[in-house]
Amino acid sequence: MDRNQIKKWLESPGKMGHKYSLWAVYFCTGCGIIEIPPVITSRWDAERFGVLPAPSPRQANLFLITGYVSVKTLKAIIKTYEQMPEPKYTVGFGSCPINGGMYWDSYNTIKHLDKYIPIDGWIAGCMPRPEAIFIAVTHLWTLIDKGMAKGYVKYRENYGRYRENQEKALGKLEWPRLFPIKDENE
Amino acid sequence: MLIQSILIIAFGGAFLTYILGKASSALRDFLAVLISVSLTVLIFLAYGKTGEIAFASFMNLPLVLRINHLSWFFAIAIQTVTTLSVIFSLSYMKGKERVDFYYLMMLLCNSAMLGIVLSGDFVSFYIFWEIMSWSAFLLISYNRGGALYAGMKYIVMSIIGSMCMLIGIMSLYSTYGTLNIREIHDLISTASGEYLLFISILFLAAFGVKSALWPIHVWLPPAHSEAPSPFSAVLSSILIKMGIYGFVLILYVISGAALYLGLGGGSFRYILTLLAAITIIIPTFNALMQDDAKRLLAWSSIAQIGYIILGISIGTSLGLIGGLFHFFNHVAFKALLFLAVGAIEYRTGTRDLNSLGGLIKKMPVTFIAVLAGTFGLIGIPLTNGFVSKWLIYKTLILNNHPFLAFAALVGTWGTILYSYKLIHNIFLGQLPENLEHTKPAPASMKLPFIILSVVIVLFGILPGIPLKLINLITASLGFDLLNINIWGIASESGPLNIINIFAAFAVALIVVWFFFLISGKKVVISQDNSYAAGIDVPKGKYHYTVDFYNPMFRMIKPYFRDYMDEFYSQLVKALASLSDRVRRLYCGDLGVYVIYIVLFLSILVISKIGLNLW
Amino acid sequence: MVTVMKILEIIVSPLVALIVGIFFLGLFRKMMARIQWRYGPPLIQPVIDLVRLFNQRGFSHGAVFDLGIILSLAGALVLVLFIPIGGMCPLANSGGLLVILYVMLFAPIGIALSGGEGANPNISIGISRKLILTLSYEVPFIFIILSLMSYYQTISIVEIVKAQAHYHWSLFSPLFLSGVAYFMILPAMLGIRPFDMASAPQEISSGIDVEYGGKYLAFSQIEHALSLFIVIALFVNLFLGGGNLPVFLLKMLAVFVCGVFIHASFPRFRIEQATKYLWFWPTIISFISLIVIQLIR
Amino acid sequence: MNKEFKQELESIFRDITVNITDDVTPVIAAAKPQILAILRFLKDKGYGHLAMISCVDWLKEAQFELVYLVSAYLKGDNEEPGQEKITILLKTRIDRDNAELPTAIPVFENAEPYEREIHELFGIHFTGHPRLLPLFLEREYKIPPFRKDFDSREYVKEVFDKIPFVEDKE
Repeated sequence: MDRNQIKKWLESPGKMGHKYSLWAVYFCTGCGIIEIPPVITSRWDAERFGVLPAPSPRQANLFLITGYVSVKTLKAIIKTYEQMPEPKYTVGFGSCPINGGMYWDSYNTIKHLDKYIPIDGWIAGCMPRPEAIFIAVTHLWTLIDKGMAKGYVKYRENYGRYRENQEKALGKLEWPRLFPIKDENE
Repeated sequence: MLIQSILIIAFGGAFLTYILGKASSALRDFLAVLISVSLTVLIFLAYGKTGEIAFASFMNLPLVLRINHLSWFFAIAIQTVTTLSVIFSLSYMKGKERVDFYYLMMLLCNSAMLGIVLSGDFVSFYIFWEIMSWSAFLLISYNRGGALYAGMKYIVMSIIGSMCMLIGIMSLYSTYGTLNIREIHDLISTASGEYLLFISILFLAAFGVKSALWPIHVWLPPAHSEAPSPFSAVLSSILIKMGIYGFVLILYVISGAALYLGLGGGSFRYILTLLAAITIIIPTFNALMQDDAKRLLAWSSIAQIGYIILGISIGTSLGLIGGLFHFFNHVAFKALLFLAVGAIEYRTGTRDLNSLGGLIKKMPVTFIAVLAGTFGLIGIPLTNGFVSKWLIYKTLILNNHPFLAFAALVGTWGTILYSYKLIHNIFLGQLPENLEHTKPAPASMKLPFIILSVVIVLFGILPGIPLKLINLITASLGFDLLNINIWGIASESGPLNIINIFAAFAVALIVVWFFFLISGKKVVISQDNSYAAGIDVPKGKYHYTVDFYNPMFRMIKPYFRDYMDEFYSQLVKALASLSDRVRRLYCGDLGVYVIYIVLFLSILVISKIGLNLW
Repeated sequence: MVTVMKILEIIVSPLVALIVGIFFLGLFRKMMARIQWRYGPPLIQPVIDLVRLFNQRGFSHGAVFDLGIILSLAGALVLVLFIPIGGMCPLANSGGLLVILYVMLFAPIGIALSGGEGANPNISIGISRKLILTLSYEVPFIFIILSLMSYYQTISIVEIVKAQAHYHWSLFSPLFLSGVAYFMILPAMLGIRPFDMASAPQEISSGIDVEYGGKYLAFSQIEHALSLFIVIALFVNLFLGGGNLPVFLLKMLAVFVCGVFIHASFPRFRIEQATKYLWFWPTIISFISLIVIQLIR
Repeated sequence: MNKEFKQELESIFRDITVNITDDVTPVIAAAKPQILAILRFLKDKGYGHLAMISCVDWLKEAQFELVYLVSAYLKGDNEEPGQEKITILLKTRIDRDNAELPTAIPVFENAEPYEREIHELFGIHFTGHPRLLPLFLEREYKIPPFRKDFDSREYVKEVFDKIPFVEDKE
């Protein structure tokens, strides 16, 4: 905890708090979840970085989308993302959420996930190894530091368009809009 | 002169409302409320008066009316509860049939209770006691169907009780020639220990049945859940307290503190406190297992009666004050809880704890009422329940009764569990679809809620007000005065000082609330935005209340089944089969009867001549 | 002068409780990590978590949802004032152990009320387990408190601590059995592993904390830290004769470390097994000790 | 065992061809009307377990081929020798456009999800099936996706690629 760390803490405690205490939603969206257990257990301890699996999205501020996203899982991902409290970050694992990966032509998988929910960080690799995950976490730190990890603000401002895309892919959604219409245009 | 006017108005008013009811229901409702309110005012005026008037004579026995602090204390409690439940039943009884009969019985029962408390001799006491029992019976079986069985059970047990009392009264009359309570009090000191024990057991049997002491409590749960809600509020908060009045009457007014302690060589007191301790434990665990709100409250009434009797039968001044104060508190929060459950039943049509939920959004005032009631029931600091329970615990511990103190403390935690079950299953959690459009409780129901909640909190923070009066009562019963300040009792070993607790808690609450407000914004969301593992909240299936403490049930079910109930039903079956056999003797044809006569005569002859027995 | 000291104490003791409680949470996670061969988070990780949680906008389900959590934290703070912490005990003379037993009700009821409003079956299951667990460990706990009261013939906790200073710790006095029973129910009161079924992250996604978001979760963590501190402080005061502040904190640390080892080495009980256990062994031991005390008196 | 079993089958049912591949699993090819009768016969013979129904899309011959896998479920090895545990393949061909087939539920109740799946993915209508609802897919498809003439790339272009990216306002 050298001097500029303390200076940073005093200047922007919120940012530093988010950096060193990333609680990830414990939701296995795709095949990548098999990489998470070694990350959080004794071989590659993620708790050193303050990363913990959070039992419910209400307590989390990091959402790891691990692996391909099928149409059915997208509905659950959107619901979970909307249930997380406001400053929240999402990280996409592997190539499938980026552009569909090897399921690029499949009728049943979502190709570009960031059409439906904002993604702050990507990790390449068809299931990245734990070291890659930690590099991603450190990158997320720099993003947060520079204030570029603004996925949730983008979601709030363009919620109408996101909602449209979601309903194009999934048909009518049962739950009401997260942000009422008036937030949209002002 | 005041006492006679009170009773005349009460009885006259009851019959007047019945007659006027034939004319127009609005007039009847207005009259019922007018009478109750005027009686409350009259009794209020009678504060501090003591006196005795012989108002009539029955077979050259003077019927005497008597008022002192003790009877005033009980009278004001009776009258306030009846007034509030009459106001409550204005809207509750709107659509139902036979409402005139209901009001008649309600006011009759109220006036009978006033009569009991104001009576100065045992004959009038017994007359009013019978009127009360019968009017309560007619009201319990008001809803026909299951209520008849409950009423039958109630009336059979209370008849047995009043028979014992009658024997007691007759033996008193035969030994002392008078039935005036004051005269008996002077003469009783000369009585032998065994006679006093015999009289006490007889009277306490009657009062035990009425106040649902543990072995003779079986009539209470069905009676309370079958009676119409306004009356079950009166029944459970006041009617069973007549037994408590009886206890105090016999143990302290008649025999006096010294005699009571020496009764049966001190063993009588020990047995009574043990019974009271059992009355706390077993009904509390039974209340945990109930799924019907009113049955749960009925079982909790029995448990709280255990506390009161424990306080009274300990025999110390602090215990008596604690017992009487707990009686007053229990009247407040039990009436509140039963009226609130009545309001919920009135609005949602059901009181089954497994199918209600989420009503806090629809009936907020009722929620606040139930919250205040349960906080008082549990005895959370800053409610009146805390002060009275604290007094009872203090005497138990200082007089070295650790096992009774254990029963009382475990009872408190049991109370927490079943009262939280009441709050959670009715008000918290998901609002089921069929309750989507329940309207809040009507205004005439909200008035009793507010009054009783204020009473609970006010006497919790300033316990000095009622304690001063109770102090006078215990002084009149032969105990020494305790110095009571407005905030609590400043007795020597470890004073109870509400002001410290109140101030500490208020400051902590303000600090935490301020810290809560400044620490960031919050987003208010509705109930169907709850976390359901990624899917939308499944409507109607997402509310967990069905047998709320299931793991606990499986553990304690075999031990806390109501053995006494089973024992009594076996007893009744045995009696029925016995009487059935006796019935077969009369088989109807003449020849058999002739044989009986001849047989009997021959036995007579043989015993006279052969064995010359007499 | 005395009142100034008292006001000072009223301010200082909750702060001490907060700091020590949160330090214990950090130590808890660090020790658990080291037991599992992990490096583990820095000791001040709970503080970082709290700062982050306060920065997040939590979701609220209504007025009772907020009031419940405030009530439970206020209850925990008030309770700290009644417990002597190394020589300073601001509200010692108003009610003693009885009031402590009663003010202990606030935290569970506050949490239960606020959780109930959260309208989530996980919460309801968590609350019903927590209340059943509390009822099951209250039975032996009350026996222990009664045996203490009747042994020292007082209901004030300060006198019990003074009495222990003269003779010896009540753990080695005839109250030994009560001390053993108290240590057996300590995991249940702390809510650690063998008895943490009320907030089990895997089964009921952390039970009561499911709907707690930003500042609500922060308040719940603070309340958890405070109750951790209170339970251990009560044990140290009643059985290890809590001396002045440093000695008192050292004793608390020792008890806490034993608690962490129990947490690390036990699987989680089901709620019926917990009740069966708590109503059998600890209750019998504390009952015997109560009888022994009665015979002595 | 398979030889007598084969003669017995051929004797009862007309124009079915039974050949035993790798001299263990008999493969019965039958016409659409005989399917239920054969299934009932096999069930009575002790082959009470319908393991799977699968479908093959022969685009060129414009036919669907349905394969029923039936096996003896509870046959321990101490049963009489003729009945040891073998699976039987029952194949049938139906034409492709507005394909429909009587449901096998009267004989095997557990055929219900298999038929729902085939209905959803191949578009074969099973007459008499109580609940032909969608089973897996979230969205509606004009051409059922497992058919050979369903062009997945086309579908992706037409559905997913048309959804625009969400750029920030500035």
